[in-house]
Amino acid sequence: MSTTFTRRHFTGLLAASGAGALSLSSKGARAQSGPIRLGLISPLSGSQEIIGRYQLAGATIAVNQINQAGGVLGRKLELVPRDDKAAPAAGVAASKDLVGAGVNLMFGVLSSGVALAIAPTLQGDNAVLVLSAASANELTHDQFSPNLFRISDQAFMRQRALARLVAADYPAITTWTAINPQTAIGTSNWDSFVDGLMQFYPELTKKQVEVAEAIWAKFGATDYKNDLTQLMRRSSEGLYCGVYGGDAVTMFGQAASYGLTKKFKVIVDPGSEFIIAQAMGKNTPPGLWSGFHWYFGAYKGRKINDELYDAYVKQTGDKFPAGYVGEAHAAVLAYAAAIQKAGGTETAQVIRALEGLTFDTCKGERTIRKEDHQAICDLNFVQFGPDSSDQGWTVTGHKVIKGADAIEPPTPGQPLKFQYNKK
Amino acid sequence: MSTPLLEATGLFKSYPAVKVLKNVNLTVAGGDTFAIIGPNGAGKTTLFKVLSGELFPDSGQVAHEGRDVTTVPAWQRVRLGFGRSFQVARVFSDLTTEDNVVVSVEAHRRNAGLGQRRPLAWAPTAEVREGVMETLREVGLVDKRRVVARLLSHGDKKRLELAMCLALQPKILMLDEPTAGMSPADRKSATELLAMVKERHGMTIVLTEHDMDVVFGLATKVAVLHYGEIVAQGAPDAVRKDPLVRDIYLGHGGAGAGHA
Amino acid sequence: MLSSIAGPLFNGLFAAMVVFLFASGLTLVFGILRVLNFAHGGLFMIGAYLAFTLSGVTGGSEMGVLRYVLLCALAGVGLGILGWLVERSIFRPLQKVDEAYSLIATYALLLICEGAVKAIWGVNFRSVPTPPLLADAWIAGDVVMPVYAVFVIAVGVAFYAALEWMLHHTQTGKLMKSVASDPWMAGKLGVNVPRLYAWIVIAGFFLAGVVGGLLLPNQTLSPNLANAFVVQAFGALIVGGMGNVRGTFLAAILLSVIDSFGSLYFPEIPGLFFYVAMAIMLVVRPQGLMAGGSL
Amino acid sequence: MEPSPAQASPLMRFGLAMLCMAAFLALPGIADKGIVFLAGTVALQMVFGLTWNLMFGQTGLVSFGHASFFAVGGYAYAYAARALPQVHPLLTFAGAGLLCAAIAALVGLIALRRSQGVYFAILTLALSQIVYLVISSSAALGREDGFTGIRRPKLPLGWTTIDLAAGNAYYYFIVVVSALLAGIVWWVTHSRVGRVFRAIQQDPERAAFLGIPVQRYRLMSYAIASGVAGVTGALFGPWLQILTPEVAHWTASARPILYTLLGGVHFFWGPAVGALGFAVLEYGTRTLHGISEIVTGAILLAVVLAAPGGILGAVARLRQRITGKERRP
Repeated sequence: MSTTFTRRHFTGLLAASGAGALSLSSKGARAQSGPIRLGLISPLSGSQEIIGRYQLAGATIAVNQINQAGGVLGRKLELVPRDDKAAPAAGVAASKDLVGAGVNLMFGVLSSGVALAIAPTLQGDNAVLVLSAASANELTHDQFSPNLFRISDQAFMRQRALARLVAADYPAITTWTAINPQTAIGTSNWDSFVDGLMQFYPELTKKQVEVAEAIWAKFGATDYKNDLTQLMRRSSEGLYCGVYGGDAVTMFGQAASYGLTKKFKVIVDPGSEFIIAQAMGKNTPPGLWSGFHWYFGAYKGRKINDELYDAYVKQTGDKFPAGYVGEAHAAVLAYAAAIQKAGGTETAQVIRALEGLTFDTCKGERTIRKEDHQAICDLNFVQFGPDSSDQGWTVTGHKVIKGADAIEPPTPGQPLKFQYNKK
Repeated sequence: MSTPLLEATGLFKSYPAVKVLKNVNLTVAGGDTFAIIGPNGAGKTTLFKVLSGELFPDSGQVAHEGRDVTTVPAWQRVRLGFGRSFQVARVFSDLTTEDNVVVSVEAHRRNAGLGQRRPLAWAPTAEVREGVMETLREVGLVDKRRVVARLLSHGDKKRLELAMCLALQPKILMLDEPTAGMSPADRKSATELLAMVKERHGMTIVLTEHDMDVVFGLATKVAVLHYGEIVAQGAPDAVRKDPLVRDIYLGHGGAGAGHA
Repeated sequence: MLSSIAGPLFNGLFAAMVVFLFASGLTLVFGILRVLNFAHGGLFMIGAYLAFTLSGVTGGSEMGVLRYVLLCALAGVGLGILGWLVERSIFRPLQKVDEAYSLIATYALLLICEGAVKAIWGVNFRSVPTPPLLADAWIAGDVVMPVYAVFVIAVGVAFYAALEWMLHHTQTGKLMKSVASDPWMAGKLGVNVPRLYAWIVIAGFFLAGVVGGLLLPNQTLSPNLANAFVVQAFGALIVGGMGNVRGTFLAAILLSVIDSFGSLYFPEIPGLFFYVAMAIMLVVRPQGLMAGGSL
Repeated sequence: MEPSPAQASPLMRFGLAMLCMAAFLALPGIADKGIVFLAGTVALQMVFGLTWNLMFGQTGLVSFGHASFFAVGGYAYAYAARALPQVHPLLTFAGAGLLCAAIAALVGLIALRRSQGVYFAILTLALSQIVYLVISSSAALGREDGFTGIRRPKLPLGWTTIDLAAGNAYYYFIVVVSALLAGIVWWVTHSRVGRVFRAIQQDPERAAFLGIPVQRYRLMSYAIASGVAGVTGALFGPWLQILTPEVAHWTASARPILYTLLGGVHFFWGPAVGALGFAVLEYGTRTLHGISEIVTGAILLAVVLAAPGGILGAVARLRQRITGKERRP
């Protein structure tokens, strides 16, 4: 079990970032001369702690790399991590805590609920938040805030890119259904995916696609037998598994005896990354496509990618960094580039610099759109399968889709409109 | 002949293994001090509970002023004018003596439909306080009115409970062994207190009691319960002279436990 | 037509046995000590993790049924030892004070369980495959019956039968019942009440551990597992009637089967019917299914 | 009248309460935004805890689903404020509370007659799970992802209008209204009704024998507690500017119970002190990433084992040891 991310590694990370945690007493005093302090808001405890550890690792590596290269504007970077427990109240408390300690530049945030809670407070607190994971479309649409940026992909472009992938690679599979969690993000993911199916199948294969009604499962359910029974009655060939993370592991575990993975010819999942394969090992559903924030294997040979990967393995002993590592790393790079360009760390300066910024990251160059503050970035997908190795699974393929092919036109302040999925 | 205040006819009550009450009939007239006596296990407490409404009989009827109240639960009988004390005094142990009585007076005023101005007022109104002081004076607890009830002596708790009952201005006062567990001296003063209260308010009292001094010192009417049956009922003297009673109850052991 | 009844019924029964197995240890402790153990989910989780580790230690992931059952028993023993420690250090000192405080203590224990799992096993999701012998499914018409589910149902019924037998036909059971109904009196009659309490806690923890192991193939291991069944188990416990084993068993079946059908015909809010049925039961039969004597 | 501790100490406690409120009001001047935000949340949680103990400490009613009223109040306010923006915000806040009180009255009317003790507790748990599931699957309320964009309203007061969105205005609003709500709970507790509540809590049967309609009073305490809890929920929405179903989760219902036990069941201010203690504990462990659960759990356990009776119970015992006086609960 060498892939395990244990306490020892975690404590090591904390020691690396410990200076930040301890320095809150000297609030704002060194605003101009001392280190530039970046606040990381991330679930460092509670049900999503696993993601928080990845974000902390990526951010720590970025800060160390930049500092070793001499810092930004001659000043060192300093990481100040705060726990949001993936809960809105704790998230706002964390952001206020950072602002109170004089940290105006923040990044991270996994849960869209937390992001949506912090977003409206940013202007009043004169702070900037760069999202590196939260994927709800509203954040760059209806709930747009001038102080909020997103350097990672969002639900709409990710799901549409996934639809493009299946239309291109599996032109014969024209009947689709889904098992989704009963959440807003579950609904919007599925709607976006269907939107993509409706566009790309006719465009790429000249065929119409047939979408059967989705099965809606309880979020965090412990038993999927009734849902599986229903799913087995569907005649579709492609399965979109909107249930993700630990829920997906439970679902696939229980699905084994139903023969689910034999019934469906293609199974795709919006973003469980390594979770399903790592938990299920030899029982990983063969051929499962999973969405990634960043897949290191797709960028081998790129300097930033390889250095990040090596540093991560060295620091944690884990050979499979989740995409959150890369995105948190990229968020720090975004700040470094923006501060360099702006020549300072004032909120207004940094916002101006971030708008339209193009910067290099582990998964290639990204550009933050000036209008809605959404980055145009690559979309990564990985295909898994079981094998006879010790870990029991392997990556059987991967695919990169350009962000420009999947993203919608910017409409800050307005709800996202579907072009093809008229429902 | 006027309707009796409380009348029981043909009461039966059984527990799984034993028949506790067997065809009990009794009549309590207004103004009586009615004592239920009998040896241990005779069914006194059960009869008392049936009369007060804590238990319902298997068959038979309890009537109050001619009205059937057999299945009226105890707390509703309070509205009809029942006041009830417990064998082991039950008071609100974390309230002060005074507040215990305040709660009772206020409950009574609410039930009697007496106007309660300022419903959210913190302190009790002057009228309430007056009633409370009067009641406390009557039972002799004025000095201890600020003491938290749980710190009172056993006898004082009994007094306090009596005060709480009196505050309800009951027509029938039901006392379950009012002197249980008291020292002889306390018993004497408790008996005197009850006699005084009775004289003052003229209410009807129904009580069970072990102590014959208390019974014959207070009762105007006595019913003797033996194995769930009333074997004698009437004026104390008549009951005392009843040969059957002497035989089965007072008689055993010669001089009798509490021969007056 | 048959499948539309048999399918949900089977799935409901499976869910019921999961709830019952989870609640069995909870029922013992509540029935006798009157302690509503918030930490039970945490113990269940530790049991599952223990079984997971043992399965790794004892060899590859291909597991025979016998080895699997043995693992569960070992996990139970581990938890039993923990139970002894907890009884000594927490429950016994709290016996003297207001019982409400044991509630806060069990909540604290739950937090510690979660923290301990993170510290020992990390936060990654884990999963253990069903032993091959149990991995197949029986198919009757449209109804898929995974062998593992049949196994869990059988184990649930067996646990129930064993508990019933122990309570009603053994000396220990009689002792337990007497202590449950009146600990003071039982003490007067020469029962060593504190020692019996200790054994009950150990038994409750043991059951949590065993069940954690048994349900391991059905669940994803993560530090969030602690909260998975606890509310349903509380429901079954109380609807059944104050820690009455038979009541808990019947209530778990009733509520889970209703929920299984409800979720099928009203899929908008999955899981709702368990609680609707629970609320209705508590209003209609406020004393629980099996009122009267405890256990 | 002879001066007695029972008379002197309410005044002193009133003074302490005022001092506490003054500290809350002074906070924005001396502490950073993180602490101010926390303080606003804590103020609401303190009142929320008080309302739970209005049921438990006063009439012996245990609810495992108190958070559902916090949630219903919060969501009701958020929804109404969006749907009916022309209504005076104070009316909307009050309306949310009244809605909760009405729901509680309705539920209590059926539930309290039928079930008591732990049965009532589990019944409230079931109902709160239903509320949780309905909120988290209702599209109109934002499902799992939450009801977003709850604004801090403008408060027209006749002669002037206060914009609660500006600066720390909403914080002060929360503190003042919380104090008012705590005052209401205090008043109910100490009024004639409160005396009856306490009598019921100590011996419901005895109270019944004084002709007190026990169920009606329990219903009253349930409705008042739920109504005030609803207002705290309503106030919380604009404070966080988003509401997620987690506010209705059963673990949120466990909070007021823990506050009360930690602070001291037998003291009016116990839950408030407990809420404060919890906040301090969580704030103190917030940078101990990864071990916060163990530390929080261990401290809770230590408090319970060392001071069963809560923080105020320990303080009272200490005082008693020093002054040798019996303190009135």
